[in-house]
Amino acid sequence: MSWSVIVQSLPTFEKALWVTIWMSAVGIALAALVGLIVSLAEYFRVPVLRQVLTVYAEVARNTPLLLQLFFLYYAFPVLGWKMSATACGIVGLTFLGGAYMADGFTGGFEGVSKTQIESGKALGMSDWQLARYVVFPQGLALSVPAFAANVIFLIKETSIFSVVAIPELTNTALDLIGLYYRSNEYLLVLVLAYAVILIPVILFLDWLERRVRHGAFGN
Amino acid sequence: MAHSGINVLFAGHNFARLMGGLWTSVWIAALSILFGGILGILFGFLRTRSNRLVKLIFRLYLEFFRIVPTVVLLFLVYYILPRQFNVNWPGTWMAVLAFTLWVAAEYSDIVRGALESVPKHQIEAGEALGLNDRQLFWYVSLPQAFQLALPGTINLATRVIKTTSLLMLISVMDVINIGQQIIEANNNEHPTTVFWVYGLIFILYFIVDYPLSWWERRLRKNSKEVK
Amino acid sequence: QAAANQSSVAAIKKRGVIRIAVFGDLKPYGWVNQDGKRVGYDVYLARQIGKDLGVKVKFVQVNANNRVDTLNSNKADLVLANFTVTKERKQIVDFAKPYMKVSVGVVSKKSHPITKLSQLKGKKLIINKGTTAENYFTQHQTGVTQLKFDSKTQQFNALKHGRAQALADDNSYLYAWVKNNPSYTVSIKHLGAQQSISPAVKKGNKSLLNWTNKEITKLNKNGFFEKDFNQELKPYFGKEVKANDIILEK
Amino acid sequence: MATELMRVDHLDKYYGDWQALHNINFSIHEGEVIALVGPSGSGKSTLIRTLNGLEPYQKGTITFEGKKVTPDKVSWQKLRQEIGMVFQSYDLFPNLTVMGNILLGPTKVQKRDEGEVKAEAQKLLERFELADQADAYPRQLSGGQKQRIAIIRALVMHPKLMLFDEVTASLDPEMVRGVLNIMQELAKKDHMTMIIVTHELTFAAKVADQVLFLEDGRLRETTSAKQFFTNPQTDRAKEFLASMDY
Amino acid sequence: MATELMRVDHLDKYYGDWQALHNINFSIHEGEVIALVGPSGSGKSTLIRTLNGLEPYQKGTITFEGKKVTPDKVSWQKLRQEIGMVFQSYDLFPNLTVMGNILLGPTKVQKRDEGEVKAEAQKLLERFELADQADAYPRQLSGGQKQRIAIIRALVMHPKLMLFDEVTASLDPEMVRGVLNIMQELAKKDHMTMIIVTHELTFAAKVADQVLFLEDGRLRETTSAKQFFTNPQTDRAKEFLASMDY
Ligand SMILES: Nc1ncnc2c1ncn2[C@@H]1O[C@H](COP(=O)(O)OP(=O)(O)OP(=O)(O)O)[C@@H](O)[C@H]1O
Ligand SMILES: Nc1ncnc2c1ncn2[C@@H]1O[C@H](COP(=O)(O)OP(=O)(O)OP(=O)(O)O)[C@@H](O)[C@H]1O
Ligand SMILES: [Mg+2]
Ligand SMILES: [Mg+2]
Repeated sequence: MSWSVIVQSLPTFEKALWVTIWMSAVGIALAALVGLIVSLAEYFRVPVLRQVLTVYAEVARNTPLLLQLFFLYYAFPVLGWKMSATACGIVGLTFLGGAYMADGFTGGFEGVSKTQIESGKALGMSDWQLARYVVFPQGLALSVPAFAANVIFLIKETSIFSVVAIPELTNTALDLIGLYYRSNEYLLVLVLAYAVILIPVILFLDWLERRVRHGAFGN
Repeated sequence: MAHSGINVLFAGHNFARLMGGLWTSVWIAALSILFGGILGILFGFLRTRSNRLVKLIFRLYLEFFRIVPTVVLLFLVYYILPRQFNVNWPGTWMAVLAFTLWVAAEYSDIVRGALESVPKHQIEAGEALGLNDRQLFWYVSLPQAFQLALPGTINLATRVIKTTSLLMLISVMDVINIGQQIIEANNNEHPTTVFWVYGLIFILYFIVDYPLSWWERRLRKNSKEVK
Repeated sequence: QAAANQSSVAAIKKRGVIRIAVFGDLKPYGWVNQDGKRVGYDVYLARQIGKDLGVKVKFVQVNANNRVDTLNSNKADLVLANFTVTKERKQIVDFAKPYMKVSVGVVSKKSHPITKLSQLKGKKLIINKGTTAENYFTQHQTGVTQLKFDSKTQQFNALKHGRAQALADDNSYLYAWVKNNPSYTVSIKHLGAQQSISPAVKKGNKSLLNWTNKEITKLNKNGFFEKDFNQELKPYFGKEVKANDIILEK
Repeated sequence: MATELMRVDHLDKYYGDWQALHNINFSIHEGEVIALVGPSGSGKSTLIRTLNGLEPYQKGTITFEGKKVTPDKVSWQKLRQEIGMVFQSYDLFPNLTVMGNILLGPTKVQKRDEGEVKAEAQKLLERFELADQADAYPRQLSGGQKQRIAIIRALVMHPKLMLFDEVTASLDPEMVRGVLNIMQELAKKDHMTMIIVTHELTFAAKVADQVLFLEDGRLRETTSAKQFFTNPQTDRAKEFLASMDY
Repeated sequence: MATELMRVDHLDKYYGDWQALHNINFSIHEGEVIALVGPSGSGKSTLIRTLNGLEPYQKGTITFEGKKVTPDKVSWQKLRQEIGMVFQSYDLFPNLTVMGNILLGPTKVQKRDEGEVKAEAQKLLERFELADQADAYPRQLSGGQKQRIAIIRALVMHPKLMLFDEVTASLDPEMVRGVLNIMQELAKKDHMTMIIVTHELTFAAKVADQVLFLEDGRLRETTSAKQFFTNPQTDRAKEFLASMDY
């Protein structure tokens, strides 16, 4: 273990750290959006769209991100559709994450108790009012734990971007190992780099979960 | 052109090779789930019973695996173990080890959660019958926790299967690695090979994973209805 | 040292198996044909070494960037994976006598050939992690953006899909690749000094190193490498590549 | 006699293949209080939920204020503003304060002026001794308080008919009285028209004008409360009364 | 008079800093039935759970059959074979059949012969009209059936004392009677010694010999059942009786 090797590599890792962070952030935000759309289509039982999105979600959930990326990056261009590596990464993360996020939101909406919905109906609420005042506020609060788990999961999945040559953390570490053969040092820095990203995220999500829970249900 | 690409899948032993690769992935997943599951039950049990220090150690163990991506984990085992600890197994067993440790961590949390969600009054009903701690665990906690943990267990299994796609990165001859060999051997003559090979592997993963996730979903739905 | 002993000639003979690290997707040096059989220039040599040692050969497939660790972590006794001898690598592994010569080359589109390094400035260049090409471009500031891949399959596919203007790797297989991809050309044939490719063993494994040196000398003398070239490489190369471009003089 | 507010004719209701309600007929007049009683599983909840459009029915008609109800979603949505309902489970919205719960219906559904509704809500809270709780969240309240607020939440919509489905069944015994008191006041002072499903027969005897006795999804008796409790017609009702009076 | 089975002296119990039970003193003799009544939160469950070792206590002594109970886990585990307990929540083990539930204690804890216990269980099931249910799982039973089986599960251990904590509180009103009937039979026919926490005062009046009235963790009255229900001593008991009697 050589201290100087570690120190020398830090600027390189810092660049990669930002790549991981920004790609995670964008991918997760888009995944949440897709997830919300899928779960809304499910909630409002939108014909056709709902079935289509269900098929999408099953495919996305039951195949590895690595293959999704290979497809986007290596196979699609054969058919004439080409995206940059960055775009592939974001699209891949959104594709995979959207299905997971949809699961989380749908679970939340379904978790709203039937009696809550009926008491809303008994007040004469329309479907939209029911959604707006009863199901969404409570359902979104219920889905926070799943959302938190998904965020952590998706950040970690960015490590697979390495296979499409995106210079994020894992790719950078592997690259440095290939160049200078100092695997101990670089792997240590790599693990620490993920800790630097994930520990604050985990703490924040824990806090959010407690807050939302208390705000919505008082426990 | 597209036609020639798809033929590559069935040329020579290609299809059998791919299936062989899939088998490698599946048995690595199966063994990891088995070993990791056993360890996970043990760790999860210890986490509900032990003193603070032991709990803390297992908690840290879990958090480590929560933070480190599985790819990185594979490389850690692949690079560090042989050199630092002179462990010298083939890549497949390295993979089983890495996955087992990971599964054990995640599963210990599922088991702990399930044990803790066995209703308190069930435990008390057992106590009221004079059951001792061991009997309480075997006759009351464990059977009920098993039911509660089943969907989470299946979910973890689907993730392990999907994660076997990373084996390629540590040179295990898994289905993707063999796919790449086939692509490399044929890509020049048949440029669409890449599409068909990845497409087939994509479908193979879906076929293996989908029934499990369907089962999980059904279990969760049933348990919601019972409530 | 216990670890080195595991790969000594005696240990290998006792075991009856030599573990040799090769590429699986580097046509025509180390690849797998559609019958699932490992073939290629390196593999051919590997099989010969097994025969001469009187043991079976067990292949360990590697990528460019884990060749060193495969030795260091005792996963293989010998690396025959187009392993270019460099100053840095010499410090961590022991190279035997060379069995091939090579230098870094650059391949690009015939229509927009990159013939000088200066043309790369501001462009994208594909390289494979852990290769001498990567070393070269990391040491020489050319103002090019590197796209780094794990495997040969990935890097050549990326080039074909136009994800970069050029790809740098050992010229020896660029030649083979352009034969099948006639719209590309090896537009820079040599970058930096001519280098050689050697078998590598774990640092300190004198026993296997000495044996391998003798073996290479012997094979070179009896024309084995020419045979190897003709059988494994020639069919995949264009006319412009001669045996002398690849194999060393006797 | 007062005008008829709601009537039910030949109502049949199925859950899948299974018939839960058989040919239900009755009517309720303005200011009248009906107690709906019967054994568990006899279909009381099913019937009262049907009257609020929470359950579809397969045959028969419901008439409200002389107009036949068209059994579609939108008609029921409108009608529910005229028909208040309180359930057994405490069903206040946990993410809103007491006042928020009360205001939601009038301001969002009926689009009435918030200030005006608030003043009215305040008065109701005072009347039922809950004024201090206006800013509390449901989790801070006892079960009895929650049920009283659920009643206020329904009242502030100015319903013409109130439906109560075992509103005291999940309450601690000491909490029951407060809730029943409100219902009694509504009946006696406000002359609210009400249908009450309850197991509290003593209470039913006190407030109800009429009793509907349901068993196995059939109305076995429809009589005045006085008669039902002192001298039930059918044997089944007699048995039922005996079983309840331990 | 019969021999004393259990006595409690100067018992204090805290939840953290907060004192839940204050200086509790009473005793129960063989064949006696005690009703433990009081408002919600007064500490009835806490007290009865303490008598079964489910809650630790901080001061005082519990004496069972003349021997002071040492308050450790193992002693309680032994003692619990002599003291049966049934709770408010249906606490059958969902993964076992009715028979499996009943056999668990006698065969695993008491290591008795399975065949013999089974025969006995069968008799009890028949006696309480549950013979058909022996192979059913708890989820297939009604609440009343579940509670009756929970009682059998306790009885088959041959306890000397039975504790009941509001066993009918979560039941539908018609189910209540079946359960109370069993308890009455145990009291009158089997002369089982029992402590019963209940809100069913009419029932308590019928079966109890003695009443303990608990309020704020203090025993306010310990009198014969007759006297308590007709002429309670304290004002608080009077108030309580009034509030319960709607
Ligand atoms: N959603 C449903 N699907 C199928 N059957 C149902 C449904 N809801 C109720 N039932 C059945 O309809 C019958 C009547 O139920 P209902 O809840 O109306 O009875 P109830 O008189 O209100 O009983 P309780 O006094 O226990 O509340 C019961 O047999 C019940 O099992
Ligand atoms: N585990 C606990 N920790 C802290 N306080 C508790 C705990 N269990 C009960 N308490 C408190 O002790 C007091 C007595 O509770 P207990 O459950 O014994 O009352 P109870 O008389 O059985 O009431 P109910 O009739 O509602 O069952 C209550 O104030 C309660 O909040
Ligand atoms: Mg009901
Ligand atoms: Mg209690």
